[in-house]
Amino acid sequence: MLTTILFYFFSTILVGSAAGVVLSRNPVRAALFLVLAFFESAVLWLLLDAEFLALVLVLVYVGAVMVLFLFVIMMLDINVAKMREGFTKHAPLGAVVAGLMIAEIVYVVWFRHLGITLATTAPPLPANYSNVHLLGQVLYTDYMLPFELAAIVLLIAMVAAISLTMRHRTGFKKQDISAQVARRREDAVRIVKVDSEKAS
Amino acid sequence: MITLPHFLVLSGILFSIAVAGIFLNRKNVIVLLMCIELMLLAVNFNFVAFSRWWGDVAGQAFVFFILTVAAAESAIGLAILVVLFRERKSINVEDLDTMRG
Amino acid sequence: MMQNFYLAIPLAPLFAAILAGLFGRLIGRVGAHTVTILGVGVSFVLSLLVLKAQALDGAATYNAPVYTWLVSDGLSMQIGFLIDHLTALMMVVVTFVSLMVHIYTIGYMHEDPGYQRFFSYISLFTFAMLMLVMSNNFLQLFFGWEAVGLVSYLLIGFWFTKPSAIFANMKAFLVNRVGDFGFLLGIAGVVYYTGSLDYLAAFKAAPVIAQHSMTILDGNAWNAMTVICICLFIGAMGKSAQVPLHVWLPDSMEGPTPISALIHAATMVTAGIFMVARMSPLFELSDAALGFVMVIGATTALFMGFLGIVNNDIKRVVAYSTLSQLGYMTVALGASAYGASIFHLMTHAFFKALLFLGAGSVIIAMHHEQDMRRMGGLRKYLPITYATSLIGALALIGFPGFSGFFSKDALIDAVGLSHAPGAAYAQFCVTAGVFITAFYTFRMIFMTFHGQERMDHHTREHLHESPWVVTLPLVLLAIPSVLIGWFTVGPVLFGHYFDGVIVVAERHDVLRELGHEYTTPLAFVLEAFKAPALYLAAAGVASAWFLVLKRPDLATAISARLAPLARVLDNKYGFDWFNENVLARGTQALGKLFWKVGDEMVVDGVLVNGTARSVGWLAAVVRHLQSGYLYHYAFAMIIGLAAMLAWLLARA
Amino acid sequence: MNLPLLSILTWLPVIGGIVVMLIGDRPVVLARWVALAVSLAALGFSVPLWSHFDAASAALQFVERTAWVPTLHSDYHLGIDGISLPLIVLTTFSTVLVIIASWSVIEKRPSQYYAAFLIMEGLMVGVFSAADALLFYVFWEAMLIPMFLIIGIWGGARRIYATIKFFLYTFLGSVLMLVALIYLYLKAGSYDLAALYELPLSRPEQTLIFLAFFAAFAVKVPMVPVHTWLPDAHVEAPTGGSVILAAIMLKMGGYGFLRFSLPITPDAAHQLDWLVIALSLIAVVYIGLIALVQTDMKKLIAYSSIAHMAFVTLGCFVGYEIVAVTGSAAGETLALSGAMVQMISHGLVSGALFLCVGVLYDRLHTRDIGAYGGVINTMPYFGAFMVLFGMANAGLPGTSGFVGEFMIVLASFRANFWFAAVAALTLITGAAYTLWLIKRVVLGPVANEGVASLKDLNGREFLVLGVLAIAVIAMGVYPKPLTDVMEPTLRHLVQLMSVSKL
Amino acid sequence: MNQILANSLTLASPEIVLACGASLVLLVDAFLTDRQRGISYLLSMVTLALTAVVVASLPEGRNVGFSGMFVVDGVARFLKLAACGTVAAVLLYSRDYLRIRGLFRGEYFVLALFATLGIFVIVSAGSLLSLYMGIEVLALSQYALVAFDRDSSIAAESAMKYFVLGAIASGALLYGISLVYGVSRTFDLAQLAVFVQLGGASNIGLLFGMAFMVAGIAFKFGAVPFHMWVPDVYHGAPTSVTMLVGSAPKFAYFGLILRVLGEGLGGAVAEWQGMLIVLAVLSIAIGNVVAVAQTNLKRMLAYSTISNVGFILLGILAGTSAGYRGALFYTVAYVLMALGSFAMILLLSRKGFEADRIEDFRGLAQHRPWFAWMMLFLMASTAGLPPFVGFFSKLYVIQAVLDVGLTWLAVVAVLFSVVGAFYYLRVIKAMFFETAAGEVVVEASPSFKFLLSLNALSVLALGLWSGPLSDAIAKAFH
Repeated sequence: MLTTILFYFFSTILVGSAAGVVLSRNPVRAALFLVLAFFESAVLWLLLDAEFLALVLVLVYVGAVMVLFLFVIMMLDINVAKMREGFTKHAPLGAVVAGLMIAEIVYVVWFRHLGITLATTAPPLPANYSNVHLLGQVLYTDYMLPFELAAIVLLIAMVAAISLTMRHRTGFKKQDISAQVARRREDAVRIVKVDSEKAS
Repeated sequence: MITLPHFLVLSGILFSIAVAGIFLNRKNVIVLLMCIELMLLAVNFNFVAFSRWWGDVAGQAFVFFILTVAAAESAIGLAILVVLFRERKSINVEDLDTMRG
Repeated sequence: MMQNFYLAIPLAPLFAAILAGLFGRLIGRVGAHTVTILGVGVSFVLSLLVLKAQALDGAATYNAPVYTWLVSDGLSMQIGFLIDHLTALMMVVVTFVSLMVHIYTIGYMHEDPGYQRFFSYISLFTFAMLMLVMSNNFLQLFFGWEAVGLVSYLLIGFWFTKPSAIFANMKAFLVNRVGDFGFLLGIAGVVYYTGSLDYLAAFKAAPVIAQHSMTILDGNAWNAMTVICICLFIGAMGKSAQVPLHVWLPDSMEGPTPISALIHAATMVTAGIFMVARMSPLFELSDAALGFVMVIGATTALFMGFLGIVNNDIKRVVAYSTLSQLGYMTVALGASAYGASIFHLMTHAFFKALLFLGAGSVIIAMHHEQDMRRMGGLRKYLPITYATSLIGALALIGFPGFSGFFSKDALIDAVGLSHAPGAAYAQFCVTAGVFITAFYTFRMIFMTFHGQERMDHHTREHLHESPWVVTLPLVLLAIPSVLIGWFTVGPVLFGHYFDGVIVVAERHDVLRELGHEYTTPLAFVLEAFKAPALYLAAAGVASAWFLVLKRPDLATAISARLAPLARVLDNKYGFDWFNENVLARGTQALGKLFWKVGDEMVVDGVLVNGTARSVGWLAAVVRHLQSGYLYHYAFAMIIGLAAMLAWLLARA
Repeated sequence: MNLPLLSILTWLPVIGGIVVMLIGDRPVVLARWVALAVSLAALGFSVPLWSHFDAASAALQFVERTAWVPTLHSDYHLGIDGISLPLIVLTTFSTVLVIIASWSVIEKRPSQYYAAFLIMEGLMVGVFSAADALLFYVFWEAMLIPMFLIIGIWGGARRIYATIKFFLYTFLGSVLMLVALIYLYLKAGSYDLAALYELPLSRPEQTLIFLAFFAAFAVKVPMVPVHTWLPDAHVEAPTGGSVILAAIMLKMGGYGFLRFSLPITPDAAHQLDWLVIALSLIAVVYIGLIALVQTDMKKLIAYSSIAHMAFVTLGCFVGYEIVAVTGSAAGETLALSGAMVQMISHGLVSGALFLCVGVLYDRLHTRDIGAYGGVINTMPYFGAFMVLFGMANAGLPGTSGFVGEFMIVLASFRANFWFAAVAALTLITGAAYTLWLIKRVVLGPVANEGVASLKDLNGREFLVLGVLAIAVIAMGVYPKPLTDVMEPTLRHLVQLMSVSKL
Repeated sequence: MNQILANSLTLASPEIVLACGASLVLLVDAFLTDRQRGISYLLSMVTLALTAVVVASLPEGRNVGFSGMFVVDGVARFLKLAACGTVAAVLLYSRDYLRIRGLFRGEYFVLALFATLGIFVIVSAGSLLSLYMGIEVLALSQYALVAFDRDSSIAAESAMKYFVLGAIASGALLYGISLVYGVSRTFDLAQLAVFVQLGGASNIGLLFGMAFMVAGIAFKFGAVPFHMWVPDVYHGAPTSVTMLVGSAPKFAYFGLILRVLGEGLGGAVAEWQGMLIVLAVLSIAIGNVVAVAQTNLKRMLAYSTISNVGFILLGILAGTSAGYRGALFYTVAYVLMALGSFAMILLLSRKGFEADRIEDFRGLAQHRPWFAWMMLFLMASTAGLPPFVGFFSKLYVIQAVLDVGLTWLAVVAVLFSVVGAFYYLRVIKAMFFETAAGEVVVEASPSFKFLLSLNALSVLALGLWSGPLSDAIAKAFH
């Protein structure tokens, strides 16, 4: 009963915040709605006994990804005043299509139960159930290949992000220690014979 | 009583909102990126719910990878966004129409 | 051995033609006429030998192939010769007239730059005509048929810078092609029913054809023989210039005069007559076809004669006379009096060639003036021409004793005895035609050679008789024009000359009926005085004299009084008008319509370019979907996805 | 003689063409002579082909066979019978003439011009000798490219429209044939033509396959109403292109009917023969009338080609009606033979006429009939040739043009009086448009200064036209050698046509 | 280390070599000056060559590793070799282009190699999870590559479009995977196949998920209506990147569709066939029709790609082994032709001039007849004319379609290919029938010219003699 209330409570907020992401005019506000949505999701995942993922969601998404979003929004210095209402006259049509999608999904999962027999409640968990433990066990064994690939995905993201955004600006002064160390006298000092008598 | 279809419907609604957000939003590219995150979140709901109901850890493992990839994806998406902004001084979706036809 | 002998007859002129045509510049003018005259001369002599062998020595009919043209599907198409009495007669006529024309040409064309070419053509014509008459099968007949048409085309357009000439030659060819169209169908029919192109094989199987019927239009079953014979006769109508395919012949006078004599009077135009006679075993099996032949012939005989009355061009008068005489021959064919027809063909060849060459001689003397209204009184300047022309004219009107008399009189009698459909009409036409013939012939003679001299001064000063090469053929042609009837009427017409060659059904055999009364040529001549034809002819001559020489003013008055009729005659019954304005213009308009509307608008415009345009249009429209806007792209994807899902759910 | 003659005839010109292209235009003389040498060599190799051909047999001869695409069970399988042989010889013959005729006329990239024709020659020989359906199709389609270039590069003012139209038209037709061929392959398990001949097919299958084939061949022939590419292509193509197009490419349509439609789908061919016959007869009249009103010489000849090719299609299909009406096959071979003869003859005659137009065009650079008149005054030899070929075009006995028409009229009379009657109308229409053309162009007084300045044929032109004239007359006077070669094959074809595959 | 892991690692040795090579390039490149970038290039080429050697030396037959997530069979080996070769060709082709435009940077090679790795993983995927990871490795590399020219505004725009739409497609794919997983309780393709065989084919949940997956796959291929990114990305990306995006990944997508629909959901062929028919028909129709209206060659080739994808789908949708073989043949042929076509654009482009409009090819036959002929070969082949390989590829897929009784589909396909022929002809027309506006400059290196000629001639050679290629493909499927 409690789970039911919790589910409806949090899922309502989740849907609301999701709608907020889509509907808000200000990107900062949208990002904050998204943060809220992540939080709600984490709670709901806890209801599903997925503690590890719930925590990862909060830590990685709220802690890292959303901060990155906000950082970019700030950095790009978008003129919020110019960000007027984003919907156009075709919005109703879009809403119809979205509604159709929802209807189709609801039809299949709610009325047709995906065509299989679904247990009404989730099966009970074993006594010594540990979500983190279980995940940890499979990640480095059965899921070794995707795990390595995940590493590569991150590497690609890194390479891509750096190569796309890093620029060698001209007129940019930086210290090059090896160059300083490798400096020789000949490079710096030029000995010039000066005819003193003709000076002045 | 909360059954599996409850979660699935919730995820379906989230998914649809996210999708609708992408084509309803006509102004800001960065919101599109957020919608994508939302969409992946909806998918994750499915996996987590199935994983719980079937007592199978594989679903959660999949979510783990999705989260990783989604993070990487955001990084690249934002990088492209930055490049785009540098070139166009705008991240307005309606300005992304130099190529058409 | 015999084959080589027969082969030499057509090949000699062919060889001469090639020599004169391809190497004309090399052998020069003299060379050209020498070699061609030699070639035709050889043919003539050999033809005479053939005639002698056939007619006097009783040589057997020769029928053998020369070579196989092609064999397909068991149908063997060959080139070969059938030499019998009919052929032999035709060969002699053809080669003799041709020889005369060759000689005459030396004089007539001596100033023309196309001298060698001309000789080449007429020799080539001789070859083609010989191939036609000597053929033993339909293929070769058709070959010769078209070949003479080709040479006729080339010769009418001999003066190719003359617009009227090149119009006339095209007209001639096309009108003949209309005839050939029917002819070809007739041949196809013969082959279909008899399975052979060979004359004798086909004739043997002919009764089979008559048992078949064909459905040409729904509900009408026609006797196959009738269809085939009419088709064949349409071919003859073209070549022998029967109404309504006669229109080319008067125009063909645009060619040099020797050609008019050779091709358009004596030989080629009679090919149709010859062909029908040759096909007598077929025609005899269809009364309907014979009736058709007779009516067409009768119409031609009378109505073309009328046109001779109103014409003032000396050659055209002769040309209309030719038309009319061809009508006579055709009538005889329709009456199953094939012998009479061929007989008239022969006599006509001599006297009509004579008349044409005589007219040519006048034309030379008048410096290529052909209008009789500018002539008159030429008798004293051109005595030989006058004398020979007069002989020709008398022969033409059937003056007793002249060759034309025998043939025409027999012909009229034969028609009188015929019971074929339309015989009464035909009899009227041919009888009335006698008067008309006499009238226009002597109108021509009187206008040209008698009366006051209407030519201008300059021309008159230069008037003199033509050179011997011109007059010699006139004389040589005049002799048979006078005499030939006496010798031949008995055997050819009433004897057994054509037995086994020309087949006449018992009930059609008018000539045999006539033959019962025949005794001697002299009796035949005297007999004529009992018949109306002679008096009609006399009346014709008298009227001509009266209206041309005695009271020329009356002629004008009459034509003024009968203005509508005169106009009809002046317009030649409107055939030319119809052909040019309705047929020619109509087909052109139809062609333009098909082209502009059918091809360019419908096929190209709508179907071809229309498809291309609609693809282009579609591309332009679909292109707009690629708007460049991200949300449209996403929207398209989602719609696609939603549609796929919906489709799936609808199925499940 | 154990040489792979067919391979030589196919590939020698192709390789020769590539060599000529590589030689390039510097020096042109070399490219030209090499091109001539190659084409003469090909003609030379077709001599033993004819002399060693066993005319009494209907079987494929000079067979070469090796595996080609094993996964598709398609072989490099060449072989000829009585249908192919004359067409191959016509191909090698025409190519030589085209190369001589364009000896000094082409100024733009001449080596590529010669190369294109040589390559075409090889591919055309390939089409006529392929005994494997896939191989056939490859040759068939490959030919489009060189022709596309020939018209597009060396053509007239509207060449691009014309060549694209030509290409897409024919391509559209042939892709449907491809579908049919694949379908047949799936049923028969092989692309071998002999296997396809034996393959039983239901009526609906046959009908669809027949229509697919029909799309390809009818466009190529071309038949009304899919003929409109031809006038454009002919008008815009350079002289050589027109000659090859008329002399050989159109024949491929007729060849296709004989090689594919009739033996593979005999029942459908029987069922739908009315369509082909009706279209053929319509073409005789409709196209004949259109030809009459043309003002462009090439267009006129192009339209006349369509009308003449209608005889070919009539001859190919009238056989079924003959059997239906008379109950015997007598006349079928005659009709087919007539169709073949008509193809060869049309190849010679229309080729010659296009060359004649080319001769005039090279001098005055216009094909407008109105710009000429009285050409014979200044060009007597040319005029003589033109009249001769005109007469052949009008089907005058004694020229090749007559033979095929005669045979087909004789045969179609067996089926129906009206078939023969309408077909025979060509005697009138054909003569009308041809003679009117001659009247306006060749005869008459010298029309203008352009005509007055004309020079008569040079030796090269005389040679080309002379050779064609001899061929035209020889074929008209003695066609037996030609028909004898084809007869057994066509008889065999009639057998194939008469056996139901249901 | 246990034996199983050792086996798995052996099977994955090409991927390991590739990943190490890519990392090495990344590392080495950091220490190179701009003039020494050639070393990165060489290293990349060496890596690809090594990888290819390792692939070739993999054990025969079907081998499974990493708990079923990794499959090495004949098709995988074939596709990997093909991908290696293609990427190497792309790198060679793009060297001068990149150098001239200041894009000759190590990251390009690193990303290209990672993209190759993604292709490898996809074609070897034994589970939906590894499939997904492979897709993302490939996709992320491609996003970055498209935006690689940071000074190009259209490149950034197209990258953004590609990224957003690609993410949606990924989302759809994942959603589909989640439903399939929810119904079948497995990610493993082999087990999924068993599930489908045992009656899962009629399960609505499975089919629903399948539809989402098909949408995702269709996006990757660029099938209508999921094709919208294709023209813009092909157009906007630097030509060398377009070439990469337009070539090697097609092998991966072929592998993707083969693994998912052919192997995993092979039992449900009757269900996905209908969807693919619609996609194929729309792709062929719209691709060919809209291409007609293009003036930009890259864009035109993009639409051409869309139509060709339709043809590849024809082979797939037959659902027979002959169909898959035909589709693979088609893919190989298409990649060859696409490589050559883009290489032609690269050939003519120079600094400040992209040569990507059709009119830029005007008069090529006069100035550079050899390359005009090469382009003619490529265009004619893409149009499906014999005797080029493009004809045979179309032949195979149409044959596959006819074999399953979809005659109308074959007819529609060939009819639209006639429309398609029109725009290829336009290129030929520009080259052969029109005259150049100015000088036609070709600055390419000899190796470029050689490879291009080889590429174009192979299009002809494989047409005249397609036996070896079709044999190799048949062997791969054996």
